[in-house]
Formats: sequence, C-alpha cells, structure tokens
Amino acid sequence: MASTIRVRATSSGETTEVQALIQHPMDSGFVKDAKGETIPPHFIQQLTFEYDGKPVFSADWGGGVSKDPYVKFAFKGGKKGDDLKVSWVDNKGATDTTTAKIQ
Amino acid sequence: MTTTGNEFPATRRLILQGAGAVALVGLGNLPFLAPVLAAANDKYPEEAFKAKNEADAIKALYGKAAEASDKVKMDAPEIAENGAVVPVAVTTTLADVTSISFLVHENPVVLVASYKIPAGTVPSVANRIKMAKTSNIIVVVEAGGKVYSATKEVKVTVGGCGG
Amino acid sequence: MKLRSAIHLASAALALALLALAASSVIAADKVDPVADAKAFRKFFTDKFPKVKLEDFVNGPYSMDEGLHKQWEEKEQFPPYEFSLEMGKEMFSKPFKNGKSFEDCFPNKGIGIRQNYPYFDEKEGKVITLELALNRCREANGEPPLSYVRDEMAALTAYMAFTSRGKPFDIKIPNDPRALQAYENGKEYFYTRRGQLNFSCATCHVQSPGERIRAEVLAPALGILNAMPIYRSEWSGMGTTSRRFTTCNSQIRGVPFNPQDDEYRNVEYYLSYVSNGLPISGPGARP
Amino acid sequence: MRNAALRIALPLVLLLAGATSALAEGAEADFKAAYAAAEAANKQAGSLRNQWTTTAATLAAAKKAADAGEFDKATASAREAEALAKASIFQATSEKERWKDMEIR
Repeated sequence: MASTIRVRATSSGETTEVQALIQHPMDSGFVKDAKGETIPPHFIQQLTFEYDGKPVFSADWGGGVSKDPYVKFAFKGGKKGDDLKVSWVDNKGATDTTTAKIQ
Repeated sequence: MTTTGNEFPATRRLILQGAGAVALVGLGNLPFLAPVLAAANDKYPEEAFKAKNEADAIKALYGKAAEASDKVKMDAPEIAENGAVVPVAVTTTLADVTSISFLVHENPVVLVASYKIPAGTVPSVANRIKMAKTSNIIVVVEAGGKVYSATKEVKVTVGGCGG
Repeated sequence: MKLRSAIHLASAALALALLALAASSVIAADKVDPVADAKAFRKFFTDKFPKVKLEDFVNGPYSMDEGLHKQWEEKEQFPPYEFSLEMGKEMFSKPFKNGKSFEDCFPNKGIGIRQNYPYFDEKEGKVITLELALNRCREANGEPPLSYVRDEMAALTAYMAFTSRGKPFDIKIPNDPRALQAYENGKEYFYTRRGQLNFSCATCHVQSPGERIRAEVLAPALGILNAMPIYRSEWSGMGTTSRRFTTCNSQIRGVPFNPQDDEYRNVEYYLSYVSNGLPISGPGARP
Repeated sequence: MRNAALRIALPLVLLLAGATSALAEGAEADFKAAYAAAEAANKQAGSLRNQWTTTAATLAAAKKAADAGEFDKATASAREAEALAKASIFQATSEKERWKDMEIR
C-alpha cells in the first residue's frame, strides 16, 4: 500500500524546492465527533527532511496543523536524482518514512 | 443518513498499515529512524505546546520575547475560506535564520508549528494551519540569536449552504 | 419560533415569486426544449459574470472571488484529493473475487469517459449515473455495493474524472419521451423550493452564486458537477455527487432522499446536460 | 370531630384524585390525537416527497416529552409538528406550478 507521505522535490540547479503532503488525521483533541464525544488527540509531532545524511528541515507540530498536513520549503544545493529522506512520528508513536528522488 | 460524517476511514487505515509495516521491519528501521529524529531535533518542545498565550510559547521556544519586524513577511488570506485549512507562508530578508514558528492567538493551543532552519536552508516556509475563529496569526523568526515577529488578522467564518 | 420563521420565509418567497412572475411576463413554454434551455442557462451565467471565462465556471466559487482564488492556487500546488485519487486508481484495476475489475465494466476500460455520464438507458427507461454504474458493476461481479456518500465511491469517481479532465461534458438526450421526461423532472427538481428554508437548488446556485451565504461563496450551477467529486475542507474529506445533493437538502431543512433516487439522478441529468461543452475538472477542492 | 373531618376529607381526597387522573388521561388522549394528526400530515408530506427535517425533530421532541409524562408540552410540540408538516404539504403543492417562475429561459 502506498506511503502516507507524498513528496515533490525539484532542483533548479541552485536550490531544491520541496513540497510534502502527509496523510494524517491531525486530531487536535479539541473536536467532538457526531456523538458529542471528544476525538482524542492524534497528530504528527515531528517531521524531518534529510539530504546527504544531514537534516535540511525539521518541524515540531501541534494539533493546530491542518488534517493531511502540507509544508513547503527550499534548501541550497540538492542534485537531480539524489535522495531526500522524509520521516514523521506522531504522538502515539506511529511513524512512517519515505525516500524521494529530487527531480 | 450518514452524509455529514467527518471521518476519513482511509486515512486511519493507511496509517495503521504504515505503522504495521514499520513494526514488521521494525528492527531494520530503528537504527535508521532514531538518528534522523535525534539529529533533527532531539526534543519535542512539550512546554511550548502547552503555553496558553503567545508570549509564554515564544519564551518556552526561544528563551526571550519577540520584537515586531517588517523584515518578516507573512502571506495569509484576509478571509480564510475555511478555518480548517488556512494557507500561511512566511519569508524573511533577515540573515542567519535558525527557526520559524507559527502561532494563532485564539487557538486553544497557541503554538501551531515550529520549524528548524539549518544553515543552507532558505528562510521561507509555507504550511496549512487550523484556526478556531477570527484571530491574529503571529509568525516568529529567530535570526542571529534574536527573535522577530509579524502579526496579521485573518477572518474565519464557517457554515452554510456553500460549495 | 421555527414556525413563524417558516411563514415569514414563505411569504417573502411568495412576494418574490410574484415579482418574478410580473417581470418575466409569463412566457408560456410548455414544450420541453433542452437545446434552448442549455443555451439560455449558459447565457444567464455568462451575462451575469462577464469577466469569468466560460471554462472557468467549472472552478465554482474560485472563479468568483479573488481572495479565494489565491487560496485555491496554493491548495492546488499539492491538492488535498491526491490520496483519494491514488486510492481510486488502485481500486479501479484491482480484481474482484471473480477476477474481473471495474475496467471490464466500462468502455475504454473506464479511462476518459466521465463526460458521458449520466446517460439515459433506453432499455431500462432511466437515467444511469456514474456512481450507479460503478455499483452495478460491483453487483454484477458479486461484490456488495459501496456507500454512495463515502470515501471509496469518491475515490473511484475522482480517478475517473481525473482521466477525463478537460473533456467537455457530452450528455445526450435520446429521442425517447421518457428521456425527455427525466430531463424535465430533473429541471423541476432543480427549481422547486423545498425544506423549511424554502430554498430551491436555484436559490443558491442561480440567483446568488459569487455571494456569501454565511461565510461561503456559492458556486454557480453552470459547471458545478464538472468538478465532482470534491474534497471539501468543510467536510475534511471527499464527497460524491450523492453526498453533495443529500447535504444540500438537509442544509435547507429538507429530509434528503436516498442517494440515487429518481429525483437525484434526474437532477444530475438536467444539470449535466445544461453544462454540456464545459470541461470536466474533477476531482475538485472546495472550501 | 375526627370522624366528621374524615368523613368530609376522604371523599374530597378521592374526588381530587379521580379528577387529576381524569385530567391526566385527558392530556394523554389530547397528546395522542395531536401526535397522530402530526404523523399523518408528515406521512402525506412524505408521499409528496417533501418532508422537512424540522418536522421530524419536533415530532421526536413531542414523543420525548410524552415519555417523560409532560403531556402539555408534548401536545404543544405535536401541534407544532403538524403545522410544520402542513406547511411542507402546502409548499409541495404550490411548487408544482410555481417552480416554473424561477426557470432560466
């Protein structure tokens, strides 16, 4: 089955622009369901992008980040065809990781 | 009728499968994941995410207060199409940026996201955040050991026969 | 008091209706003429929104409001329906227990055919929508039908729409009085006020597109189905055409019918027909 | 003295008890009639394919009040539900022709 992480990393030669979309409910713990019961918090806490063995970007997230979170950033360097590693861990300890090729 | 449910069962299923996959290859993955996360951040800033107001959250993150700066540019809509998904981006001309954070004054947890910007990463981030209601969004940039901020009000209105 | 507000609304609506009656000077047109309808329908919207390009109407509220348009462009950089699309693609070719798949039920293996639905089946004498065709395919192959309002159905139609993007709606009304009747019934449904709020589909999507009802910018009826299914931030998820119809009904305090009841299939037939020529843009993302 | 008092009080009590239970029965009967009328009207709205969610909600409120023994409240809700159902019937009937006024031509 498909990964929970979608990454698009495009190199312009000088910099690499990265966009990522992750499939995750990002329940804040402040929302009630149809029955009026509070949906327990369930959200990604940390997200890391690693290139060439070094982190190029990392996030600490709370439940205030939208469902199916999206983030965009850019870093200097990054060659077409190289790998970009992305991983996340949520407040329940679940985690996922993927490797994307820079285009 | 179950037409207004908000759940997205596929999401949950995918995540459970993701977790299962990790468990299956668990040992193989650990040596890889652990150093990545450790190198990235080490520690999740629990305290900052518990703060009830932006001053406390900023203090917990950076150990000092932020000063307003017009070198911090925020791009956010005047009126959010939906409080559940508000696109907000920040960019800055400040040098030596090490961190960028997003806070929403009226949210039950004011700190939404905090990003580490290593040397060589462009000081510019776009993400999508939730807003409980009309509120100020505060973006904070840590640069050269100092902390700067910019604030913008975004209107949030929900409901109705729309779409 | 609920009742009082109903009466208020009813009397206001009556006044409006009288005004409309006076203004339109009662054109007697009992002959059903879909070609003329579609032409008038399109003209109404292009006259009302002269700045909006015809093919842009399929982008709903985003074609009407600059602030929204910008947020939409940002969303489309990595659209929230991506996961659904992928799920649909996988489901579409995945074999059923009998070894067949959805691909075997549709012309051209289901690729690039969204614009031909719904169609009128002359053998059965009824309108067949894409959602109905998908469930019939499942049932014909011994699989239980999917919920019309949930993620799996939305994923399938998202994939089928995606492979048909840009193709103009091409809905046909065969030379069969029953087809014309289905079309006319759909039209009647579209304009009929219902629910305690006394709204018709047209109240929101003909008279007020581009305006805000509470906070939301209403989509124009022209091209509204071209974007289906949609990921709505309001729903935090995907919605099918069936979900859109049933929730519209409950929002105006009318008891919704069952998905794919005659009324819904007929109104889909009507609305799709009058949007003929406009491109498929689904899956869409909406506030 | 005591006997005399009893002799007067007892029938009074009996009388009162009888009266209140008769009253309660009357209220329940009123409710049942009002509820049946509301249900019938809503059923007719259903056959015209035009029920309102508010009718159903008000009917449910009536039933709830009746189950709690609050028949006056239940009857009032049932009558409101009937009025709502009748309004939806009126709407469905009048719209049979009036929808054409809205049509784009």
